[in-house]
Amino acid sequence: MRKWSLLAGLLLVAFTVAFTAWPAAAQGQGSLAVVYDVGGRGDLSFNDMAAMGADRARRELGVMVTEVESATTADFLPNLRALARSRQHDVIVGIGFLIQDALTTVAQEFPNQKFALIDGFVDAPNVLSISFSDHEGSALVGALAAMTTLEAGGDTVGIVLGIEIPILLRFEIGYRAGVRWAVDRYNELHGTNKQVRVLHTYTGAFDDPARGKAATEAMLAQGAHVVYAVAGGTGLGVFEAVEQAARAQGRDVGPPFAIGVDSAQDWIAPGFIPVSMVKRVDNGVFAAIEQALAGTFEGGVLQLNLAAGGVAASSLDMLDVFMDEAVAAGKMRPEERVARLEGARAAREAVPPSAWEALNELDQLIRSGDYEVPEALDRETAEYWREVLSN
Amino acid sequence: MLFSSLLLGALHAMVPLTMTATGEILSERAGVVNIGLEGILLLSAFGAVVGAEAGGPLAGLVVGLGVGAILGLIHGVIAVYFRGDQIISGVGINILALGLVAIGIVWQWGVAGFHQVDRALRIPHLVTPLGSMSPMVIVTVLLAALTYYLIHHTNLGLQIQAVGENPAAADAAGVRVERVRLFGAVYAGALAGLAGAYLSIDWLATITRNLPAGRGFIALATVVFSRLNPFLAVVGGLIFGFFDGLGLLASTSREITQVVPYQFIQMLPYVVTLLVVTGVIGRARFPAASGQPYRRE
Amino acid sequence: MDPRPGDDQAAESSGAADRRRVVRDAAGTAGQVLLAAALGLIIGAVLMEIAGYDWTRAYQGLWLGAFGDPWSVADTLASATPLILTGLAFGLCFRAGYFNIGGQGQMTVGALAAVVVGAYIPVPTPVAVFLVLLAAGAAGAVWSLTPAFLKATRGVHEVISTIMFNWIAFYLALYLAFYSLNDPQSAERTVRVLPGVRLAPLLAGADATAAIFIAAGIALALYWLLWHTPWGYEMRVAGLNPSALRYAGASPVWTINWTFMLAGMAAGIAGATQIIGRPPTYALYGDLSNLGDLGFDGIAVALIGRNHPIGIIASAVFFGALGSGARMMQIMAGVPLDMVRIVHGVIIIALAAPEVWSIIAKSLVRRRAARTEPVSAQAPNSPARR
Amino acid sequence: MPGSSVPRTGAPGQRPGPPAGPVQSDTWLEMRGITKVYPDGTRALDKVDLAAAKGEIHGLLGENGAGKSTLMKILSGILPMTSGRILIGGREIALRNTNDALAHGIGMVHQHYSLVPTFTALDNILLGRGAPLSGPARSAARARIKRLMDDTGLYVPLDVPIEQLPIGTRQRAEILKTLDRNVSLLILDEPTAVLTPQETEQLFQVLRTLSRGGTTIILITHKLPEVLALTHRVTVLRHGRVVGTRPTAGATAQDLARMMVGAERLPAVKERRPQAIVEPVLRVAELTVLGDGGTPAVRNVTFEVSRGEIFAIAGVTGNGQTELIEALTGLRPAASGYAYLLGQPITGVNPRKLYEMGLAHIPEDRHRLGMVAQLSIMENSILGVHFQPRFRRAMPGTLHWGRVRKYARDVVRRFNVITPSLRTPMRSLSGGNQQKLVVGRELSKSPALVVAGQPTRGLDVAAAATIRDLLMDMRNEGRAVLLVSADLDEVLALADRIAVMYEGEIRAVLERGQFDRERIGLLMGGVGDGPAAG
Repeated sequence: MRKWSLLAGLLLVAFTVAFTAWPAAAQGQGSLAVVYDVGGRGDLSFNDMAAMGADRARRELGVMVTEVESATTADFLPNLRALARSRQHDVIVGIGFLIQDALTTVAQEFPNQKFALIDGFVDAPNVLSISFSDHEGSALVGALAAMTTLEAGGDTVGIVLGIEIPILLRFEIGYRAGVRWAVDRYNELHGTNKQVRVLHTYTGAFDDPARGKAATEAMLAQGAHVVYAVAGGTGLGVFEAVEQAARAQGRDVGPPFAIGVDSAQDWIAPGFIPVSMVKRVDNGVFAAIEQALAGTFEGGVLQLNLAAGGVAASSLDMLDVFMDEAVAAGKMRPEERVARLEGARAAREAVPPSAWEALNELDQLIRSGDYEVPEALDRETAEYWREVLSN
Repeated sequence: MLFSSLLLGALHAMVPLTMTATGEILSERAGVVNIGLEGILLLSAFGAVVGAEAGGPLAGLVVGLGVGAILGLIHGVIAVYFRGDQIISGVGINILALGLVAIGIVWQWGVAGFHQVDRALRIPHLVTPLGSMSPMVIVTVLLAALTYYLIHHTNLGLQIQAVGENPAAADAAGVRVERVRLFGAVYAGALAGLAGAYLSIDWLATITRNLPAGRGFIALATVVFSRLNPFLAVVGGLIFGFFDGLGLLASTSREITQVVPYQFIQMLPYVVTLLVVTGVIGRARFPAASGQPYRRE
Repeated sequence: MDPRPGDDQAAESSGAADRRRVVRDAAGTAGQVLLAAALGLIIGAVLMEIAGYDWTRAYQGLWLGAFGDPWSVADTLASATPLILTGLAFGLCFRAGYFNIGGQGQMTVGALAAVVVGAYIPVPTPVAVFLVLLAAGAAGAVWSLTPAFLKATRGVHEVISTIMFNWIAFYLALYLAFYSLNDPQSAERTVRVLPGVRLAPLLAGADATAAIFIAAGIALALYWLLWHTPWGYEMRVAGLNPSALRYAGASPVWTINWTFMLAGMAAGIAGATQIIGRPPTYALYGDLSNLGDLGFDGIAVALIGRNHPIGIIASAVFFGALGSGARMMQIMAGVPLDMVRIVHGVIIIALAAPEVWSIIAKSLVRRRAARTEPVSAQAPNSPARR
Repeated sequence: MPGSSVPRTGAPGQRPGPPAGPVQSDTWLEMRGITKVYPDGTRALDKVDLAAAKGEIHGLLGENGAGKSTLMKILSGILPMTSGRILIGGREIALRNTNDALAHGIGMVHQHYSLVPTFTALDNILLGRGAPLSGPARSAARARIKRLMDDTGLYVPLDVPIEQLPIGTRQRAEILKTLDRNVSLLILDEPTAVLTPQETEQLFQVLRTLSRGGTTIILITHKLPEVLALTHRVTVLRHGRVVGTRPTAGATAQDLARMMVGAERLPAVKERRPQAIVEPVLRVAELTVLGDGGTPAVRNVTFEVSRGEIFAIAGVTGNGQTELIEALTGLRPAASGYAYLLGQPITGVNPRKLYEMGLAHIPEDRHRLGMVAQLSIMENSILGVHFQPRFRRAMPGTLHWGRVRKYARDVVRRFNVITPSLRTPMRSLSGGNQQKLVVGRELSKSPALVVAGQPTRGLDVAAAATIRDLLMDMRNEGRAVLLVSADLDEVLALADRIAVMYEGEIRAVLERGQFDRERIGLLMGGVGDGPAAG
C-alpha cells in the first residue's frame, strides 16, 4: 500500500500547488450575488422567483450574477461571508426569512457591503429589507375560490401547505379572510346565509408531491371545489390531484380547480389552474441591484404589497411574458406555449364571472385601504383568526 | 366517497413501496442488500420521463426499468464480483442520484427543480367502481405473485435461496453463485426502476429533484416488514399507504387537529407500521449469507 | 511474508513489526480514499466539461473554499463537527453489528433537548454547556434505546424501527419547535439558547466553535472505549461474532443497549452542536432546516471512515471540505451544489470496492513479478473491514 | 487419534479383508504438477502429481494444512489452480467451475457439508440440476433418487429440512447428491469424522460397491486405519508436496504415519498417573435441556465428574452433547434438574460467573464460540477473561494491553502456538494453532473443571496429540475433565470413565477396564442398555 499513499500524496501536493492562487477579479459593470434558501433553485417558490429576477438583471442590466445554494441553514453565514469578503458584488441578496440572523451578523461585519433581504427585516443602514404582503394576494385568490364554489353550489374549499412556519400562516389566514369576505359578499348579494368551509393541511414537506396529492384527494373527497397550493414542490401533487379528479369525470377543464402560488403557475396544469397568487420576488431582487447600480440604494424596508405590485393575482399577460421568456430560452416549444396558454385561458373562463368580479372588487378595496386583510405570523394569532373567520 | 378515495389513494401509494420491496426481497434472498433503492427510484423516475418524451408511456416504463436495472447491475457487480461493501455502494448510489437528477433536469429541460409530464405521456388509467385506477396497481400485485412463484416454485428460485443461505453449498452443487446473485441485484434494480417510472409518469406526473421523498427507505422497511414474503410486502405497502392517507385526511379536520395536533396525526403510518411489526411480525429471519460477499478461498 | 517463523522470534519482534503494520494499513486506507477522491473529481471534471463549466476554476474554488485561508479551514471544521458525531452514531453501531439509520432522528431530539435546557436553565457557563450536552446526549440515547429495546425483546429489526423513529422524531420536532418552544418575537425558530451556553467562534469571521473539540473529544473517547476497555472489547466482539460474545460471558441485550445508547448520545450531541455551536442563530428553525440531512450524511461519513473513530474524524473533515469547497465552486465557477453531490456519490461508490484497487495493484505486482521472479508474496491485502 | 498407539485391528473397518474388487492398473485420472498459490502468497500446493485408475479407491493422507482439501477442491472445480494439468482418460480437461467438473463426472462430498440447511434433502439433491420444483418431472426425479437410495442403501427422508436431520443422515444426503450426478469420480473429504463405527462400516460397504461398479473414489483422511481398511493405494501429502504414493497392501500404519508427519517423533499419550482422592467436582442430577426446536435434547441426565478424572461422553454428534455442554457452561438454560460445580448450582448462571468459579470451556465449535477470527491473537487470548482485574489498569474500566500482551505471549509460548506475531488476526492461523490458542487460554485459567468439546476435531496428528497431552496433564494435576468427543479412539485413549449418549440419554457408563469398542459402538447407535445413571 505504501506506493499508493505515495502516489496519493503526490496528487495532493500537485493539487495544492496548482490551485493556491486567488481568483482574478470579476469583470463587467456591476455584480449581483444571490444566496438561496435551503430549498434552492427549483423549489417552485421564492427561490425560483429570485432566480428569475437575477436572470432579468443579467439580461437587462448586464450584471454578473453569482448564485450560491445552501445545503442547510447553517451554510447561510459562511456563504454570505465568503461573498462579502470577496468585495466583488454590488449587492448581495439573501432569500427567505431564515437567512435573517446570518444577514444581520454579516451586515455588521461588512458595513460597506450592500445587502438585500427577501421576506425578512434587518435593522441596518446597509440592508434593504424587502417584504411582501402575501396575505393580501392570498385574500384575492380566496375570494375567487369561495365565489367559484358558491356559484357551483358547493360549500368547501381547501388549502394545502408545506411545513408550518410563520410565513405560511400569513398565506393561510389571508386566504381564509378572502373566503370570508366573498361569502359575506355573496350572501349580501343573494340574500342568503351560506357558509364555506376551509379545509387546511400542513403536509410537513415542501418537496413531496405525493403528500400534496394525498392531502388534496382527501379534501376533494370532502367536497372541496378549489384547493390552494402553498407548498413549493408539494404543490405539484395538488395540481395533479385536481386534474385527475376532473378528468375522471370526463372534464378537460375544472372544476375542481387548483390555485398556484409564488410564480404564475397556471401553465403547469393547463385548464385547472385559473389563477395563481404571484409574489414578485423577482422584482425585489431586480430593484435591489438596480438601486445599487444607480446609487440610490438605501437601507430600510421596502414593503411590496398589493398596491406596490409586490403580490398580485396572475394575469394572462403575466403568463404571456413568462412563456415568451421560456420559449426564447429554448425551454418551451412554441406550439406547447400556445396549448398551455389556451388551457390557462379555458380555466379562467370556466370560473364564473362573478368570481372574477369578487376578486377585482376585493383588489380595489385592499388597494384603497378600505379592507385590511388580517395578518398572522404566529400560531395564536392564526388560531384566533381561524376562529373569527369561520363564524 | 371518502373511503373509496382513501382506499384508492392507499392502493396508489402502495405501488412504489411494494414494487420496490418485492424486487429487494428477491435480491436479499440471493444475499445482496441494496440500500440505494431511494436513489434508483429517483434516477429511474427521471429516466422514465426522458424515455416517455422520446417514445411514449411504454418507452418511459422501459427506460425506467432499464435505468433501474443498470444501477442494480452496477451495485451487483460491486457487491458480487468486486466483493465490495454493499452498504457503501448503496449509500453512494443514493447521493449520486440526488446530484445527477438535479443536474439532469436542468440539462434536459433547462429548468431547475421540476418538469411536468405531459398528459399524453402518462400511463392510461383503468376505470373501476372505486374510480380511476392505475394499471400499475395490478402489475404490482402480479409482480409480487410472480416473484413469490419465482422464489418458491422454480429452479431459479431454489438457486436464489441457496446462494443466499449457503453460497459455498450452492457453488459445490454447480450453481453459478455470482450470476444468480447478480440476477438478484439486477432484478431488484429493475423493479425499483419500474416503481420510479410509476412515480414520474403515472402517479405524480412530474419529476422533481427529490421525487421519492424517502419512499426508498420506507420500501426498505417494507422488506423487513414482509419477512421476505412478497405477499406480506403488499400488505405492508397497503397498511403504510392507508394510514398515510388517513393521517392527511384527519389532519384536514379542524375538529380533530384542535384535539390532537396534526403533527401527531401524521405520525400515524410510522407508528402503526412499528406497532404491527412489534406485535404481529416480530423476529424476521434473514438468509444466513445476506449482505456478505462470497469468496471461494 | 514467512508463514512460520519460530515463536520466540515472533513474540519478540512483534512490537515494532506490528506498529509498522498498523501504519501501513492506515496509509493503505488513506491511499484508497485519496484515489477514490481523485476518481470522483475526474468524473466530476468530465461532467463539468460536458456541461460547459470551467472545471479547473471550479476545482480551484473547491480547494480554496476548503483550505484556502484560515476562515475556509474554520468553515470546513465547522461543517465537519456534526458529521463526526453522526458518523460515530452509525459507525459505533456498525462495529457492534447493528445498522443504525436512526442518527437523523436521534440528532433531532438532541437538538430539541439542547434548546429546552439551553434556553430555560440559567446556570453558570461551563456547567450550562455541560448540562446542554448531557441533555442532548440523553435525549438521543432515549430515542435510540427504544429501537434497541424492541430489537432485544421483540426481535424488531433495527432498520425498520430506526427509519420509523426518524419520522416520528421529525413530526415531534415540528410540533415542539413551532407549538411549544417557538420564539414569540420570531416564530420561524425556537427561542434562542441563553448567551452562557452559546459557543463563540474560534476565529472572528468564521463559524467554527469549540464544538469541534467536543466532537473530536467524543470521537477520541469512543476510540478509547472501543480499544481500551472491556466494554468496547465486547462491542467489537458482538459485531464480529455474536455467539462468541455469549461465550465470553457478556449479555447481548446489554451490549445492544449500551451501543445504541452511546450512538444515540453522539447523534444527540450532534444536534446540540448545531444549536449551541453554530453562530449566529443558536436556535432550532421551525422547519428543522439547520439540521438538514446531517444524520443521514453520517452514514456515508462513517463508511468512508471505515467505522473507526479516527477514520471518522478524517472522513468528516473530508466531507466538510467538500461542503465548504462547494461554496467557492459556486462562487468562482458557477457550478451548482449538485455537482458536488455527484462527486460525493462517485467517491463513495469507488470506495465500496477496495478490491478493485487491490486487483489493479495485484496486476501491477504481477507484471513486475513476471520480470523478476515467479511469485511475489507482497500482494497488498485489502484492509480488514467490519 | 493417538497415532500408532491404536492397533490396526481396532480400526472401524474391522474386517479389512482383501481390498474391494480388482483394480485395473492403467491410469485413468491424472493430475500433473498442480501448484496453488493463494493471493496472500501462501503456496498451498507445489507441483503435486496424483494418479488413479478406474474403480480404484485412492486414499489421500496428510496432516491438516497439508493441502489435501485444496488439491481436491481444484479437482472438483471449486478453486482455480495456479499451474498444472488435469487429464482424464488421457485427455486434458479444463475446470473453470463445479459445473465443468460435474460434466466430466467429478463430484465431491465436502467435509463441511455443502447443504443448504433450510432446504429439504430433495431440494438439496436437485439444487443446480435444473429440475423443476413441481409436476411430473419432479416426480420422476424423486423416483430416480429413491432408486438410487435402494441401490446404495443410503436412505434419507427426502422432505424434511436438512437442519432437522441428524448429522449422519446429512452426510448420506450429501453423498446421494453427488451420486445423483452420475459421477465416475467421487471425492470424499473426511467422511467419517462424525459417524459411528457402524455407520462408517456401512459407508465403506457402499464405497466398495461403487468401486466394484467402476467408480473411482478418492478418500481424504488422516485416519490411518481407514486407509488400510478401504483403499487400494494411498498418496501422502506434506506441506503441499507429495511424499509418496504406494499400494496399501503391505503398508503399515507406522510407515504411513511416518510419511505423514515426517521425521518427527510420533506422539503418544502421556502416562496416566493414579489418583487417590475421589471428590466430585461436577455433579449433574436429572438434568433436562431443551434443544433449539423446543423439544428435550438432553433427557434426565445424571453423572458426576471427580477430581483427577477424565469423564468422557461418547456418542454420535447431535445426540444432545452440544446442549449438555451449553447447559453446563451457562450458554443454555436447563429445563429441569440440577448441576453443581464444587457444590454451587451452575444452571442458568452467567458464563463469566462460572469462569470465576473455576470453569474452563473449550467449545466444540471454536469458530462460532471460542474465537473471533478478525481479532488478533492478543485480543483472542483474553476472550471471556477480559474482565478480570489482572488485565485492568488502576483506572476503572481500562484494559492494560501491556499485561494482555505479556499474558498472550505466555500462552503462545507455553502452548506452542505458531504465529508470526501477537497482532496477527486469528483467521490467519492454521486450525491447529487456533485450537491450541483456545485450549491454552482455557487451561491457563487454572480451572477446577475443564469442559472440552471435540477438542481435537479437524486437527492434525501432532496438534491433536499435544492437546490430548494437555488434557491428561490437567487430569494428573488433579483437575476434573469433562470430555465430549465423537472420536472413539480419543475417548478410549483418554477416559477414566466413558458415558455413552444416545438421543439425549446416557445409555451406559463404563469404567476404564470395561471398555469394549464393539459394545460402545452399539450403544452409540442406540442398541443395547437402556438409560443408565452414572
